[in-house]
Amino acid sequence: MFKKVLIANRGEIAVRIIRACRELGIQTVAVYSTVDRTSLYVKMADEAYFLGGPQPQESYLNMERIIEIALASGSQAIHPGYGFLAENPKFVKLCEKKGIKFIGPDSLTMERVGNKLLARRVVEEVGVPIIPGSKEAIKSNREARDLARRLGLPVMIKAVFGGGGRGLRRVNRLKELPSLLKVARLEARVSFADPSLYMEKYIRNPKHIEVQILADEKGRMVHLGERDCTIQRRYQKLLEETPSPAVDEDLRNRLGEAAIRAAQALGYTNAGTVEFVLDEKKNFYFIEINARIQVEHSVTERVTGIDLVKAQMRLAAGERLHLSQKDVSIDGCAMECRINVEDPRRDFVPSPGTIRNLRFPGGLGVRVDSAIYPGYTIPLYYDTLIAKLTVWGRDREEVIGRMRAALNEFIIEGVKTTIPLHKAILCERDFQRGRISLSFIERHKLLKRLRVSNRAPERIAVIAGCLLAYQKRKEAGRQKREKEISLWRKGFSERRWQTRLRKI
Amino acid sequence: MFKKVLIANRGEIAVRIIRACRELGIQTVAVYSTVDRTSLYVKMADEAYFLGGPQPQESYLNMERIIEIALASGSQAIHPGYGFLAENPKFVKLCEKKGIKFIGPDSLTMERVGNKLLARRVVEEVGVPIIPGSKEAIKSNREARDLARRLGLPVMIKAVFGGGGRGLRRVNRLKELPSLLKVARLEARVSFADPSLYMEKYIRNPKHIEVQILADEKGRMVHLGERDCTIQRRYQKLLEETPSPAVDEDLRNRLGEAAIRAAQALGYTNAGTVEFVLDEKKNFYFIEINARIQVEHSVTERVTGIDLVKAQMRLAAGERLHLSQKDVSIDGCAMECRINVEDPRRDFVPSPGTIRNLRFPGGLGVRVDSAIYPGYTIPLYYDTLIAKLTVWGRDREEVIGRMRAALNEFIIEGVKTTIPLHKAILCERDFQRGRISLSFIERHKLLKRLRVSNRAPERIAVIAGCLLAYQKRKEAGRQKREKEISLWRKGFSERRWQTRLRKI
Amino acid sequence: MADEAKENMRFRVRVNNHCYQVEVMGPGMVIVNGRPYHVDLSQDSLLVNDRSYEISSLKEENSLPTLISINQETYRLEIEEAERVTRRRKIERLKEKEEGTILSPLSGQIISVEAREGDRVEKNEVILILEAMKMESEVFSPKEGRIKEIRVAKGDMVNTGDVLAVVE
Amino acid sequence: MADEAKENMRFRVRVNNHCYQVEVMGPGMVIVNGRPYHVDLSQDSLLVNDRSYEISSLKEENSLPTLISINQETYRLEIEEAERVTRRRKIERLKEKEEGTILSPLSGQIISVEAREGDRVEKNEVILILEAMKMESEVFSPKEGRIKEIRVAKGDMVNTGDVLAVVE
Repeated sequence: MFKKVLIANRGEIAVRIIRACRELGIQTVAVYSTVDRTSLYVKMADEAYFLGGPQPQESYLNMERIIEIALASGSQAIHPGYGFLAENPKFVKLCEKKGIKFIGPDSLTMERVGNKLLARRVVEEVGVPIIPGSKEAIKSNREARDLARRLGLPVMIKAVFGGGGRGLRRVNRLKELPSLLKVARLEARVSFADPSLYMEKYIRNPKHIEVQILADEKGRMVHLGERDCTIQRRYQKLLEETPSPAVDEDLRNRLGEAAIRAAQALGYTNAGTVEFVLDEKKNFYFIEINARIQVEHSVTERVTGIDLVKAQMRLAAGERLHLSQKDVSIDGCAMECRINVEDPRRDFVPSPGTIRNLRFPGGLGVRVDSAIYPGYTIPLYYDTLIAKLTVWGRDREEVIGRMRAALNEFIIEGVKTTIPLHKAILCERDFQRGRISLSFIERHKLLKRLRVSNRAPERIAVIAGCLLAYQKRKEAGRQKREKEISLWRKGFSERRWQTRLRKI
Repeated sequence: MFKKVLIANRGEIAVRIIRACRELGIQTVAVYSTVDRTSLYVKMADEAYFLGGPQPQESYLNMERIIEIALASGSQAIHPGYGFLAENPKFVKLCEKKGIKFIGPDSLTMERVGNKLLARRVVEEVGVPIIPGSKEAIKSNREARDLARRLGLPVMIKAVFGGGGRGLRRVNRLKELPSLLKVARLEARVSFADPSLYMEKYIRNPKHIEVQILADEKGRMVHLGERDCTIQRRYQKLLEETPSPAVDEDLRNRLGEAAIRAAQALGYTNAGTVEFVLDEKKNFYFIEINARIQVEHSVTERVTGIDLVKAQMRLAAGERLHLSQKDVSIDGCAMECRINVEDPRRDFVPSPGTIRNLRFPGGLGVRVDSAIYPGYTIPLYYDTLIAKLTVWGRDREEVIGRMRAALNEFIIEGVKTTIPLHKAILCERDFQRGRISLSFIERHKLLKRLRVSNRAPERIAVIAGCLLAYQKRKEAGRQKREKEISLWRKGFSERRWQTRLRKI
Repeated sequence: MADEAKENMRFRVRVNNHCYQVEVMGPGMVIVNGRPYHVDLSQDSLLVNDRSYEISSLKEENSLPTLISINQETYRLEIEEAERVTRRRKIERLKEKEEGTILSPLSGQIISVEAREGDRVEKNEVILILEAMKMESEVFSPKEGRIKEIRVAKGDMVNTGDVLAVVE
Repeated sequence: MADEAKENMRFRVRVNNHCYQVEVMGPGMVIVNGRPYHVDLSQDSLLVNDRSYEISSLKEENSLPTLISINQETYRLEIEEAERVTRRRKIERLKEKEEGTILSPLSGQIISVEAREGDRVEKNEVILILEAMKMESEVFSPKEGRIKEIRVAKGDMVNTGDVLAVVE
């Protein structure tokens, strides 16, 4: 096992990785930008090195500097977390060149899975269903128009090297096609340094299902069941759960087999996620492989009992995968709510700021992963995820009840968060019955309803405010009075003094 | 199900019960003494009523006042937690008389299990092994001497209505017997309002094993496996785990069957714990039934997935036990460390005080149950338990690694706690191998070693202290300088003013 | 001394466009719109007729409005002692004149300034673009007029409520 | 001004009967017993030669000793600027006279006072009994002598370090 690992990330995932390292007795090296100097993960790490300015380009994307620190600190491996350099084949290649183990797949695999079009072709060859669409990158508007006609509208335009919802456009009418291609191409160029696009048929009312896999470097592989990530807003995941209410034992097995077949075809190693969409008839289609640990890995950890970050370390250190598929069992249900500093009542505007008051929920089946603490100022430069609340229960009903109780117990003051939105989602009958889709938030007009909800204790706020004002005034009055009394006493003692003087 | 429940307790167990109620949609009524007005459970409850002064007699033991509040608030049931009135048959009888459901066994059962000598006789009749000893309460010194001779020294003297280590004495030599009987009798009279004593043979190098049971009011019963509570200091439990490293599948089944047979013989209902000692030859002997939820219930919850406090509520509301024995399975291992405000380096002297800085550990498999928060002042009047840290792992080795990491992450400042002792226990080879006994702490001289351990970062403290002193001096210097500059500027501007005046 | 002798104190509170008349009779009793409540405020724990609430006051200063948070919901209270209401009216009139002031809606970095001092602008025309946490926000003119002043430049960091520009 | 102009500052630190000579060269460099360390203190985060520690200082006042906590371990530091060491020596001599003062070893309630003012006591004779959190603690005389003063009575609440009695 590694003796020392550098964590090329920040925030809650850096804390998560430090926890896994501590259990394994691995020394940790944190790196930080100017604004992360007093972050929790910096305090928790064994060593910490300065990276650069707050902009990601200056710090967490600064490959050369990170490699330099890894070498100087004697780190044998780098864990990239998610985001930043986690899926960058150039960085993986650089690590390989310098003899540092990158905790994840090797650079060739990273390149293969990063090219979504190539991945589609490879997995289709081994019989995994893909969404009907492009064989090659789109070359011209005319070719795109022909393909769109053939597939039938609406269609989706996607970036060949894309991810995270960028470069993604839905085309409803043919005449929008040229302008949307232009916009998507621009976005792809800016975000992924490559403007290539491809096209897929649009799946109506889809569910977003992904399968967690673990693979060792000898090609042994297991899947750890699915996660349902269908509750999203503008392609950003909000809430994830496992098992999916849409997946039964048979479908789970078929999804798992397809995931393993796809991953094996691409020569995948370490932990990864195979993403699928599920249509209304429960047909599933491969979308892509995410070659990293994902935010929502915690739900899989809870129902399988497998520590995925520890598994990543072990697999990267060349250990054999000790699990076979029959060792994997799913115990109960788990759900994760992403707590972001965004104001769901004001169009999800980011709400950075200083944490004034903080209390995490606790007790049976409740897990919090977070890097915030009272007095911590959330920097403006990075993403808005500040805590993950993962809850377990024997069945989905128990999970929902426990999650609601945990959300009600969660106190974060000083910033606006997505907690009220999660409460609203959990209250919806359709959610409770598992009737969800990608458009769940919009369809149930949750955001509109949020604006007026929860106003019951207004009168209590009025009482609290007036009592505080009253206390303040009384206190001011008391101080004034005390001052008067002390002045009066002083005068009195001075008078006494004068009297004495006269007596002598 | 109940609509409203009064919680006749305080601290972490009150918080635990509120969480269970919130999940079930039950309104909660807290009661508080003067010093608990701003306790966490008071803030979390839906309603809160003042009980009386800080002494338990004035507040949490004040039966009439509690019943009065239950009636006034419209509470249908009372959850007693542990300690205080949890096992008091008089209180249970009072609840029954006033038509309030006591969440626990009825008053007759409570009386039966409270009389340890009676319980011994009843369970012996149904074939559960008991420790050789008294049939009746000790009547005279001579009778005691004869029995001690027959049993063979050492013997244990116990209080008939005892519990919690009070009224307990070990007799090594016959000539000590009269004086020890006198002391124990006095202690029993003060603690349990009854001086009756009985005698048992002393089991050498015993392990303390208890079995959790659940029983509905129709007599259906399951056991949820054992807990090993062998790590104690002066009969006070420090660390508990399940499964016990001393218990295999076969012994677990036999212990479980014996526990159910004993509980059924006593007509037991609701959640309870059947206590056994296990000798070096793995013979087990019944000791008593604890008719309450126990501090260490969290480890059983984690490996069985059963929420014991929710189960208590459901069983008390007359629901049928929906589990059969084959539905109960044990998943992995769980361990609990009791975090007490006691200084293990100073003979466990209580260390009440104000919590200055607080950070709970988090992440996979880590549960914290606590009622403390930053700024909270721990009152002097109640017990020293301030937090329970429960950790799960796939196997005992993973639990130990994770618990050590969690203890290292736990920050409590302002009071001394047992955290350093737990760290020392977990580092012991013998503990890691499961070689434990009631005298583990003494035998391994852990307390002595604690006093000198962990001194590595002394030089870091020196650096930190000097840097702070340096900052303070610099800051003072800066302020002084600024004042000088501002005075100088003021002088300058006044001079300029004078110059101008002359010019005119 | 007369002011401190009388125990009760009257307030007028505005919150979410609702108006409350409040009389605090002492630390244990409050009358809101004529209805009495038994109260007990101890640190951040408030009991109202034995119901328990955890409150926090986000602004310690004397300045209005007071921000009170209960169950993660924050309320902006405008609290005035009853006698001070008339003085407030005057201040309000002064404030209205300033309605052309554009305040920053969030904390972030100015990534672009789209107008210059002296420009004529339409209502809802983009004046500046802000970025925070990977998202861009456009800031619009609140009315038609002339840009009198732009107080920030590209690259500046601003906080919520900072004055960005003034339209007259 | 001369005092502020020089950047370095010298301290003498006693902790657990160990003694350290420390020279702070500036906010980024400290020399301890002749060995240099690169340091960076930012709020409660301290980096020493790139190793990361979370520290907290439990006493904010200027008074000695300073309590520094690292990894749940608390250190009592007696820090003095090098020039002040001689002055301390004098104060120490004064303190020794007070060794008959009995301080409370913990916070709790006096449940019994076993001696009276004027009594002659042996060394380790019980003077008082304290109770805290269900446990009793006996407080002994530190030396043979006469009880000059008992400052508490049965039922009093006391804090750690309070003077309970004086033996002369």
